[in-house]
Amino acid sequence: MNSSSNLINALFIFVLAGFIGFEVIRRVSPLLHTPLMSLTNALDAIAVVGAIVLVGEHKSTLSTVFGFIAVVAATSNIVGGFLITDRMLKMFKSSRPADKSVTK
Amino acid sequence: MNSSSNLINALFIFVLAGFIGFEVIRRVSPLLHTPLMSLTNALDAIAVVGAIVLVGEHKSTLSTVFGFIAVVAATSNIVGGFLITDRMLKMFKSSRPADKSVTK
Amino acid sequence: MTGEIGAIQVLIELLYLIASVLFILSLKWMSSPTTARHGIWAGEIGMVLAIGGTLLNHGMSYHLIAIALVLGAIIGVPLGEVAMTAVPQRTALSHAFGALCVTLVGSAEFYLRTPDISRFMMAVLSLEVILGGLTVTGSLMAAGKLQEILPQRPLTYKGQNLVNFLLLAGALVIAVSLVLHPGARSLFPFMVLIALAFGVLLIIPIGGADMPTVISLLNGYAGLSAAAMGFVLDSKLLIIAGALDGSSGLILSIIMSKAMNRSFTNVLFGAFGQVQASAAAGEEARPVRSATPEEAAAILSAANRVIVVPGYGMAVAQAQHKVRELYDALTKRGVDVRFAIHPVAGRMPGHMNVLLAEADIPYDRLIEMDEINGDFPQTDVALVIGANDVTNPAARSDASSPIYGMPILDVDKAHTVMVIKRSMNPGFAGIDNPLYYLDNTLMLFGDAKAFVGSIVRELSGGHG
Amino acid sequence: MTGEIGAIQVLIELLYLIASVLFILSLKWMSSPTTARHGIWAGEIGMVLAIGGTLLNHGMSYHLIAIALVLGAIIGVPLGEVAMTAVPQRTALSHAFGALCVTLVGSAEFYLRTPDISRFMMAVLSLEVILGGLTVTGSLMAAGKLQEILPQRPLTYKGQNLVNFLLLAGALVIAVSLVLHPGARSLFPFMVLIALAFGVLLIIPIGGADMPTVISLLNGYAGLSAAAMGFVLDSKLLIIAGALDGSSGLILSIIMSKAMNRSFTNVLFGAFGQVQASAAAGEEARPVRSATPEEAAAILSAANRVIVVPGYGMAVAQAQHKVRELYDALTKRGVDVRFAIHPVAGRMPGHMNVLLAEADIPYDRLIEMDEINGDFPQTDVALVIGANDVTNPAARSDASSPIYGMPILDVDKAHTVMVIKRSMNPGFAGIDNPLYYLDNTLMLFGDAKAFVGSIVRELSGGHG
Ligand SMILES: NC(=O)c1ccc[n+]([C@@H]2O[C@H](COP(=O)([O-])OP(=O)(O)OC[C@H]3O[C@@H](n4cnc5c(N)ncnc54)[C@H](OP(=O)(O)O)[C@@H]3O)[C@@H](O)[C@H]2O)c1
Ligand SMILES: NC(=O)c1ccc[n+]([C@@H]2O[C@H](COP(=O)([O-])OP(=O)(O)OC[C@H]3O[C@@H](n4cnc5c(N)ncnc54)[C@H](OP(=O)(O)O)[C@@H]3O)[C@@H](O)[C@H]2O)c1
Repeated sequence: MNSSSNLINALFIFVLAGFIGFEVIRRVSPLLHTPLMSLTNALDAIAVVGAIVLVGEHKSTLSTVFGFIAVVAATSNIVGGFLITDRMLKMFKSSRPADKSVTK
Repeated sequence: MNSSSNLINALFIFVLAGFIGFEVIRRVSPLLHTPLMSLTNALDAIAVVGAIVLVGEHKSTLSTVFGFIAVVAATSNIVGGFLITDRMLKMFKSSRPADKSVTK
Repeated sequence: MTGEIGAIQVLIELLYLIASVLFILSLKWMSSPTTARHGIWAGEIGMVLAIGGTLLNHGMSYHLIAIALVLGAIIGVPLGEVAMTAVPQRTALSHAFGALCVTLVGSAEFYLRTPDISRFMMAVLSLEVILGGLTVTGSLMAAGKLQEILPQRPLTYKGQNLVNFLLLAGALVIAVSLVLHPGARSLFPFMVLIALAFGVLLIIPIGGADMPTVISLLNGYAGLSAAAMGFVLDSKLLIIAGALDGSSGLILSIIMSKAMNRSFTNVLFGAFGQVQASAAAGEEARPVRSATPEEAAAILSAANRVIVVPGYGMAVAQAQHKVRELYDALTKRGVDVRFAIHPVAGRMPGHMNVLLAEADIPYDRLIEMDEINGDFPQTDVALVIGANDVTNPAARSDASSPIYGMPILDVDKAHTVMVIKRSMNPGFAGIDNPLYYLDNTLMLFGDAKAFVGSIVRELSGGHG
Repeated sequence: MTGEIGAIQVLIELLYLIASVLFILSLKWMSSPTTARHGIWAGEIGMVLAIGGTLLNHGMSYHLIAIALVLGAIIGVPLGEVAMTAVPQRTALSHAFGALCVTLVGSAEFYLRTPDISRFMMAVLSLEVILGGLTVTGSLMAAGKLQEILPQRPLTYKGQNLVNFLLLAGALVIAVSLVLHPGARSLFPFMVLIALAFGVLLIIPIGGADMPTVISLLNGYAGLSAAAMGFVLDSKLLIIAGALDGSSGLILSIIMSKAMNRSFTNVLFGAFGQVQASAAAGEEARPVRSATPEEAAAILSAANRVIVVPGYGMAVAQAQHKVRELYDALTKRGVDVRFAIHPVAGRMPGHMNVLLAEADIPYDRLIEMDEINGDFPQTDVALVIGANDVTNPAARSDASSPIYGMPILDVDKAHTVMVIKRSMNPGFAGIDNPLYYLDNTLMLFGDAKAFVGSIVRELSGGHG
């Protein structure tokens, strides 16, 4: 598929996603801003998919080496990010049992 | 460009836009539900772009005729929709002058 | 539209991108009356950019387009100037127009592209045409019923649902076979015809008062079909606009059915109107206390806090301007007057807000149900003007009532309740209203406009 | 990734679509603590689907991938188990990792694709690598400063901004020439190196306490570079994730700079730290009233309503668990204890919430500034624990103060104010705090943990 129409598609996606980002993030409770940071961290590490393809396709030594390091870096973000976010959220307890059931 | 990747792009756009729709519409003040209806009406008439191309390209008599009627129908929605929405919103006045300046 | 390379194409697509963003902002700004006007401007600019961009496509012959645009505008202007009370049918009508556009474009594309069209495209195209077709006739029927050109009462017969189901099935069968053999062009017209017929039969069994819910649904369908058209033409702008419109229609009908305590599936499969059947079950026997305009005026002017509860009757009677006069007269006497707006008062969402706004009543005097319900106990007079179901205490107490569980305005909690209506006839839900038999309730029998008018005259000492 | 036809490709793309939706929901559910846990699950499932989908690509050799994934997991686990007080530097570190991934993939793609790469792609690729590169070193510097491996205080020199500007310009020049002659591969490494150097120099002049704002900014950059990578690889999933991350980083830094009353551009162009310069201008001369743990305990147990105002000092002292004991002790005595959370108390957004939550204090006892400020006048004791700037009345009254206009907690309105800190030293903003000299203020000098501990012992009658 040709790159100019790709660019257009990508632009549309980017704009829509950016809009959603603003709408959604603006409504995140300030209580959770720290967990939010570590969560977006983990999600952002989705870049790993690009790296995996590099390693998997093994097109050149350089690309494979770079890809390998990239996968390691990204994966550590995914694992670490979800772990610590989960730990933080586990800590948030309400004195109302109702919420406890959910947050616990 | 090939249709399968087109479909994928279209799907992404549709899903993202749908999500935005829900997020945004859910927050429309109930006060404005009637104007909202007529506004979406006008916006939906954007289908006119498809019809215009039909008429403009003039590929077959049938397509031109259909396109022509389609343009007429859609345009009347655009004009009518924006007109009445504007009329309705003009009517909404606050007793606080602050808002008046904006809504008037 | 189909994404070929080329500077102009890119420019066009960018214009479409800007238009999409403007459309989204336009809806976003509807969140509050103070920003709503910007919303319209955004929408209008977006529309201009989109149309302008489309005209940039190379090799277009403009004269026909120009004529069509002008014609459309000529038809559009009067449609933009209907009376506020005609808004429901206007909305329905424009759904029909929108769907017509989609259906025609879809059909044209079919004949241009077949037989060599990808299966997926054919499937989407069928979806577009079927949804579009049923929305055209369905919306026309709805408009007709609301305009009272067609009979309001639901027309039902044995095996109705079966017939409808078979029709829909038929359309789908044709769609499938078209997907498999896009060559069989001759089948296409039948698919469209069935869709049109289906639209008619779908609305027939539905009572006029239920149209608003149906209209929003059709709004949703129109949006979906537009989105489908976007898939066919590979136009992201169309997909986005369609998705926005679709979700809007869906959300509004959900809100309505919630506020009417109807399950959403119940709404989807048009099994309403049935409620209507049990209509006029009100036993006129039980005694009610009624009062004259003089008495009403006296009570009102003696009050400190008054809450007006407008309903469908006020819309029918076109009484909103008289109500405004009443509001002024009482406010001048230092009475605190507010309006309690039930989400489904009237016959479309936000119906009361628009009418009262038309009569220049400041919108910060219009209070949503949840906000104001707590205040009724401290209210001297609740003046119900042409509202019925939305004030029916049976919804709270009587589990057997068809509207049981529907959230209502607790007018019965006010010290005095005065109800303006012409008779003891029931409202949309067709059930009796215990409110009218309470000791603190006074019935003010008469046409809303006339009765409010005479109260105003009383208040302003005969000169009004 | 590049959208060739083929069933598997379609399947993969659909998995990516689902993943994207799950990512969005994951952030949406962070809106409240009750749904946040679902948010994580959604994110995790999305991640699994995305990675699983990627592995479906044909002709992949898995062993290396497997090794890399395992290695990453091994490094990741400890990073997920750092102490809560180390969260800021951990976040910075993981930004570095994320950006490293993006930069490496970008570089690899460059060598795989050049010379025959479209100009647009080359431009985006340069953007990706430059943003990624400066984020790598910038985040590492930030982490170093927060971990206090590197000197906290800002390192400034003449013409600093000029140097930085020239560097950035250099990188851009190379980028442009690469766009024009993608053949000139030899230039590429220099572009990367400059980006890396720029990252370092960008952070050098910024004071340790300003890192949080910088971190969120780098967060935004990391997101943008990931989105750019999405453009290069034509991966919608990446574009979406990047856009979400980018807007998140941007919004958080805006929130922070707002709450610190810094213009956002001021933040963007790292002109901070300067504030630090004017540090320790507090004149020790003026008299203050101080008190012992015994006295403090007596006052607290006599109170009905107490509001605790935690700040950076509590975090440094790791006093949150002692604070919890204090909360329990007072609550047992029937004292109503709540916590006032200033948006920028501590050193990262939500810092105090996390620490107090870690100490098992129910989150509905943590009240945001705007909500609780009105209650101080009816409060017997405001107990400030290691907070300073966020309680500084000068922000309200003294227009000459560097924090003038910054919204603060009105602790001075409470009947009695008790401030736990080690000395009269200023806080992050480096300015004196008039609060300490008020008649209703008692200074409790000492380490937060130790002092709160001894108060608790007093309350529980010597047995603690
Ligand atoms: N808002 C929506 O979106 C929507 C959509 C679909 C259905 N609905 C339904 O519509 C109903 C709305 O409730 P509502 O209380 O507003 O209206 P209602 O329950 O339909 O009652 C309207 C009342 O107004 C009286 N009335 C009619 N014409 C009048 C006139 N000229 N002067 C004075 N009174 C007049 C009628 O009594 P008389 O005949 O005795 O005068 C009738 O009892 C609800 O049941 C709701 O579920 C609403
Ligand atoms: N939250 C964010 O995202 C963020 C980001 C960037 C900047 N900031 C800035 O950070 C500041 C936060 O305000 P803040 O009031 O929380 O903190 P602060 O103004 O920095 O004051 C902290 C106080 O805690 C005391 N302290 C330090 N260690 C202590 C210990 N071990 N025991 C007891 N007291 C101790 C210090 O006084 P002694 O030295 O006398 O003990 C200091 O005055 C604001 O100026 C804000 O703008 C916040």
